[in-house]
Amino acid sequence: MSTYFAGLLADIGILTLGALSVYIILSTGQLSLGNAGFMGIGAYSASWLTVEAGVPMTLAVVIAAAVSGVVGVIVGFPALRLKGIYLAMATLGFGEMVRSFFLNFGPTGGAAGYHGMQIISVGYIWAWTGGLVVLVMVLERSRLWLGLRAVHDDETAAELIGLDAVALKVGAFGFGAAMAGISGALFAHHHLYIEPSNFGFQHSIELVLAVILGGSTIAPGSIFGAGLLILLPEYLRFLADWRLAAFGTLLIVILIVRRQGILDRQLYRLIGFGRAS
Amino acid sequence: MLLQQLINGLTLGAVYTLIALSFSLVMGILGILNIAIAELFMLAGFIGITALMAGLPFPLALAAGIAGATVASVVIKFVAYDPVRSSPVITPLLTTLGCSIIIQNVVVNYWGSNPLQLPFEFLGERLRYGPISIGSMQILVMATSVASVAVLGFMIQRTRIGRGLRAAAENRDVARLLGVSAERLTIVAFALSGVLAGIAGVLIGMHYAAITPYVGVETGLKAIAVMVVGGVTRIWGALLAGPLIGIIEVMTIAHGGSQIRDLVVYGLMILILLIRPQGLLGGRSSDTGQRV
Amino acid sequence: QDGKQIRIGAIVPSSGPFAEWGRTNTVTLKMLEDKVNAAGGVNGAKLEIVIYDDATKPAQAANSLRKLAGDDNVLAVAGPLTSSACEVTFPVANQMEIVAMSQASSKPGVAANNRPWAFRNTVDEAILAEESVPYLVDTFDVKDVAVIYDAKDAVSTAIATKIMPGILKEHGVEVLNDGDFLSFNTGELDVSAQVTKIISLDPDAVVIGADYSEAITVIREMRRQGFVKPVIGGTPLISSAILHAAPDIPIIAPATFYASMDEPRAKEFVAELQPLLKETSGLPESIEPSMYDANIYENVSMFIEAVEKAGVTGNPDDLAADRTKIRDYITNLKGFEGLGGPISFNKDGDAEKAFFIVRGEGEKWTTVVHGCSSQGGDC
Amino acid sequence: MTGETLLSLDRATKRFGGITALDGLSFNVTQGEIVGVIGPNGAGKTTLFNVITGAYTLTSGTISYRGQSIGGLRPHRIAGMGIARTFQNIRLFASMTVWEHLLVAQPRGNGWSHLLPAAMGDKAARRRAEEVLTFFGLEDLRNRDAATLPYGLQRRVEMARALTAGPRLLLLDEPVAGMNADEAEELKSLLVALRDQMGLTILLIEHDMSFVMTLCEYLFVLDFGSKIGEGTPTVVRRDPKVLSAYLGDDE
Amino acid sequence: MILQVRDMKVRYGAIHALHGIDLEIAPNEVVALIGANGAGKSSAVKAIAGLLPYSGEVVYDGAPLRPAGAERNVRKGLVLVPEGRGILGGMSVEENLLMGIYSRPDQKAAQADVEAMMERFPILGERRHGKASLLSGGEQQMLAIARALLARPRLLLLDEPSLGLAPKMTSFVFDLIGSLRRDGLSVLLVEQKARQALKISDRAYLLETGRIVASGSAESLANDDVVSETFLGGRVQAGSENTQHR
Ligand SMILES: Nc1ncnc2c1ncn2[C@@H]1O[C@H](COP(=O)(O)OP(=O)(O)OP(=O)(O)O)[C@@H](O)[C@H]1O
Ligand SMILES: Nc1ncnc2c1ncn2[C@@H]1O[C@H](COP(=O)(O)OP(=O)(O)OP(=O)(O)O)[C@@H](O)[C@H]1O
Ligand SMILES: [Mg+2]
Ligand SMILES: [Mg+2]
Repeated sequence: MSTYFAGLLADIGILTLGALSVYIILSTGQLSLGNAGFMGIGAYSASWLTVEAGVPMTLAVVIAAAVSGVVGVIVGFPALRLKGIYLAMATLGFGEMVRSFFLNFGPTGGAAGYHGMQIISVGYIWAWTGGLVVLVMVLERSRLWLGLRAVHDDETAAELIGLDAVALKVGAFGFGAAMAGISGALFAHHHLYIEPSNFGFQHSIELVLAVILGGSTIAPGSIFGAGLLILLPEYLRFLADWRLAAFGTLLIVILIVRRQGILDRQLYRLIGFGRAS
Repeated sequence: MLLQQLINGLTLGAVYTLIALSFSLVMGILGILNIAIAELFMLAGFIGITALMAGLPFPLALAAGIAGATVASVVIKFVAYDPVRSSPVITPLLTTLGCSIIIQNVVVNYWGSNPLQLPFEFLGERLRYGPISIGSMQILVMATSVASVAVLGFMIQRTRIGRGLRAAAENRDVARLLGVSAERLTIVAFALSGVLAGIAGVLIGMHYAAITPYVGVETGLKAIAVMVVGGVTRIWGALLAGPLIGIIEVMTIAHGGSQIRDLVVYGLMILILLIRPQGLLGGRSSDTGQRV
Repeated sequence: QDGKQIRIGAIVPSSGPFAEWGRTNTVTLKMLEDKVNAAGGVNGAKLEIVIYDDATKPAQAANSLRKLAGDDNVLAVAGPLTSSACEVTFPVANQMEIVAMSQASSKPGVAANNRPWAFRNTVDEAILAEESVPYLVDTFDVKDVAVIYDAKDAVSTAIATKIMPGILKEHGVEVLNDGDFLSFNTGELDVSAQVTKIISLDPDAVVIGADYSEAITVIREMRRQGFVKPVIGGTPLISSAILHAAPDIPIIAPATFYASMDEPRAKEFVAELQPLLKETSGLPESIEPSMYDANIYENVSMFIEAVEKAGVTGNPDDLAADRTKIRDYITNLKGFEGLGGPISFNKDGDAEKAFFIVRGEGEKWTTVVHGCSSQGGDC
Repeated sequence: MTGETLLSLDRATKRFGGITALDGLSFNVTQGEIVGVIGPNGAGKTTLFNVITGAYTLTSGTISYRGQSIGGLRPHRIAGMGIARTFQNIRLFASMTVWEHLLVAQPRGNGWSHLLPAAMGDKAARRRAEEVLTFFGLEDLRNRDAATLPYGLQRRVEMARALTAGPRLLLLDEPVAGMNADEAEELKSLLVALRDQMGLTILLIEHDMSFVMTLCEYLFVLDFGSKIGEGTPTVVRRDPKVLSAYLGDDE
Repeated sequence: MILQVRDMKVRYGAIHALHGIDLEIAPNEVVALIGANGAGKSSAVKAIAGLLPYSGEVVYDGAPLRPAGAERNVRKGLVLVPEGRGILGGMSVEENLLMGIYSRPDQKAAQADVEAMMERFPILGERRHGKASLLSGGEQQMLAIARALLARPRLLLLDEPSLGLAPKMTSFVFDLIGSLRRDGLSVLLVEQKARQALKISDRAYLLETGRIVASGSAESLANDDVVSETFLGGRVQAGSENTQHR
């Protein structure tokens, strides 16, 4: 495997986790446009832990996940009041606030960024990505996850048939944020340099894009979406100045041709996985 | 200085309001967040400035900008909205994101990524009243945004077309069963939204006398915030929220918080949304708002 | 030529906010490639410059370097352009043991953190400011200044909030909004509030930390509000576009090159490149060679000289050794003939070269101070 | 067990702005009975279900279930105590198959089994879903997306979903709306079986008089949010107040 | 004939909902369409109204209709009250009624009709400024019927209009249909309350899994054993020669 391909693979793994974080929250019908903010929290806390406090990498990732997760739960409660575009906009605002916070926060370098991290291998990144994708895939087939989907489809009805929508929604926020935190921690230790603008809303949108492109009804979709987002620009290089326009066009075409994303439940069933019941 | 800052805030607010209107026409009515509006307004700015530099009079430049944005908006309807109409809101949001990437790339390839600047003479004269000064463009921007809100507000809430639009947005099939040409009205909504983005783009381009292909994002984002704070389905909300956000932004800067401005503006936006989850003018959602 | 090739890589931002720079960089490199090959190549081998667009995204820049070094087997890499991209790419260069030399990054310490393989053919902004500030202070009799900067951009932030205020204070100038610097965001249209605030402070000059396209917004707004005072900034200000923002507002900035400069080699370079730039579709009519075109031209020229003089074989088997030879050659390079004067590199990997403090006014740049970034000051 | 009061409302009032949907309503439901609620359109029947299940909170008055006040509890707590319902406007989950509807509402149970893939760990849940599926005769439709079924079948899926929650009290809002006479007859025997075999108490709203009169043992009649009559079907159908407000001259 | 449907086929992907049905309605006629759940009744009326694509031909008022042209059909007087009522919940009750007159050319006169309709259904008048989604189920059904009537239909397609209506209200609506028919209205009535529906109908069709299996005068169908056994709660009576079984 060439170093180049390994680099791309690492980016795909990191983006997959970011996408998964959006996916989990989206499973309850909440669109978060602020997940890059959670990523930033994970990235900065993990980096600080390994660089400043000498914490071993894996432990730092776990702590970063916990920190992001807690922030996610804290954000999840007020988020309950908001729906649709209002929620999307509020989470976007949250993400921008996190970015702005790190921009003004001296101990992690502010606008000048932060470095000093030790590099991690692609294998290490994919150990996390693989493990977490499998975890989500297992959870996805559980009755707990059916509860999330019920809340997604009709929150009021879900409550009235006995599902605790508050716990499910806030829990999803926390879980999703933790996932984003892990993605951020890996991001920081792959790129060895982070700055606040890495975690702006454009990145949040990219995470959402990966989910929707890949398939928003099923976890492994995130891998496809992330792969597409990383590889497409690379393979469109021959178009030179029109690379971005071509990327935009392909984006639209894919979204139109596969409205449920590249991978959806039907296709998944067709391939022979996830046979119902 | 306070007064001058207030004027700065109001102008900025008017800019946000104008673009927010364009967003809210398609969002409030058709329920799609057409991200590409941010780029439509940028495109209109480029067209308008180019026309002015080519020596065209202002009304013609305005018309050219509006025409460009409107055509692009209608194309977006066919390319990015129609095929994904029945999917959840995120999908059209992302197809329009695709459109905005394309528009931006086209503009960069055609005009370059350097700022396009109007010649110096276009900076316009300023009227001075004691300590404050105001440009004629500034007045025009403010007047236009108030007028646009009034016209659109009336159209959507009180006229037959407006009702038809809202019906089509809520339930396309039912609207069609009542005789609404959903297809035609959708085109109208997109076209109107393009017209508004066009007006905004040319006026704003002229006001600042310079434009880059990357202005869409920052301004578009604030405009969406304005729309949301005002209440997505309430046209009049934008008139309230635009100046509110504009003034908050300006005052934060004026009082020594330019670095934490984003923190303050977005924090406030979130606060407002938590207090009024449907925006300032949107209805409340206690149990009188929905039924089981 | 015997079919042998000498491959050099380049990473430029041909899409994204700095598309224009990346695109003129590309034209420059093509020109150089053609010129070298027309003159018989490098040691008889054909020169091939492999150019990748990083879309101004750090991750794409890093992956481009991986591809250049790992798949394309280039001998050395020119680029990437932005400091953010360098921060992420230089560590990869170090890891893969290949020279990477930025044509634009001027954020302090970026190469120094990634020795020995990282280089920058630019001068640290702090050194430049040491010369530009005294000129401003003396010429315009500046007693106090106000600072405004683009908060989303790391270089701009460093220039405006760290470098400039320190040097200004050394020269007895008061920074009126010290600790409360005014900021805005990349891509923002409206900076009227910031400018009104500046006016209320009534400074003798304004420090702008921003690249030229953002600075244009600020200067236009100053002009609109009728505030005509000199402006000072770092290298990111240099561009012909900024000259049209407000011709009556003097702009003081440092440069190692600008299109209208009065240096024979530079003139030759401009005369050669300018027509090619105009021919290239997709670039606006008014385009001129930028400082970064000159820099990347020098970067690759230095690589070529290294190949020729350090005994680089260009054989695939010798790749690692060749790369080391290039690194050592560049590290010890003395007095390379750059477009603006001799170039060498200090221990931080940054260039020691001639620079100019230029003043923009009435739609043109004029050199007002000649400087040199080397320790002894002899460029 | 029969004979005990399962559910009781005391002077329950619910106002929406100027509209009084429930107006000081009091009544008791006895364990093991099939009780009907009838009344003109807009009388407050659905609102009654909504306040019992916690969708709305009462403006004043109290509701108690098995002697415990449930006013102000969140809906899922109330459901967890054994009250399940269906909706007048069908509310199935758009993304789910029939089979998934039968798993989603089941109580979580002890341990971690609900976190495991349903096909592996959740034996008890699957067994229960299977039972209900057979009971409602939906076996052939298990993998259909419930939302694409015809109206009448959707109603069945709703009832099946409610049943999997393991309720003691089942609230049905117009269960035979959209079913023909035959299907209604079939459902009637299913409901009787539920009561007889599982001891369920059933409270139902229905406008289909032949269904109500032959199934229910006791009826409450609402109009303008208060009770205008009650008693056995034979008593109620002869009540002049009920005739004029609800049945009209026809029936 | 105001409506002639010939060999209409409707499918949802792989699911065939209608396998080619033929159906006719004469002016001034009330025709009932009955059948079990999933028989395809709703699909049939939706296709006729122009909401679903179909194959086959629909001739309305002498001219063939273009498939999927719902909004045009309304202007010609072909109006459907859809299954599930189709209330525009975000709008007020009054605005819903105003949507009823959307396609009428005589807007001024139509406004007066809106007022009159609110008197005919007093509850709608009381709630005119309230949100339509807050009405009770039956009130919404009234609103849907009232709104459709405001469109001045010549052929009204009603998909289970009695759904959720109290007995007294059902009689009221059926009486209303009867009286409108005297003014020249034709009606295609889809109903589960078949007995009541047949009472006010002239003719009826019986639909089973996408095929018409019986048709004839309402009376004969009501008295037919096969039909009544399966659909009307099994009233056994002598068969009638007017019913055609297929
Ligand atoms: N959330 C609400 N906001 C405002 N009014 C409401 C709300 N819910 C119910 N109502 C009103 O309260 C009254 C009772 O409504 P409810 O739905 O309980 O009637 P119902 O007896 O179920 O009638 P139907 O038989 O037509 O379904 C109606 O007039 C209705 O419009
Ligand atoms: N959107 C859809 N997707 C797939 N199948 C559908 C869809 N809508 C209806 N069907 C199928 O088409 C057939 C006919 O349905 P239709 O709704 O027309 O029946 P119906 O006679 O109106 O039944 P009901 O009395 O329950 O309303 C059924 O088998 C149904 O499952
Ligand atoms: Mg009801
Ligand atoms: Mg039907």
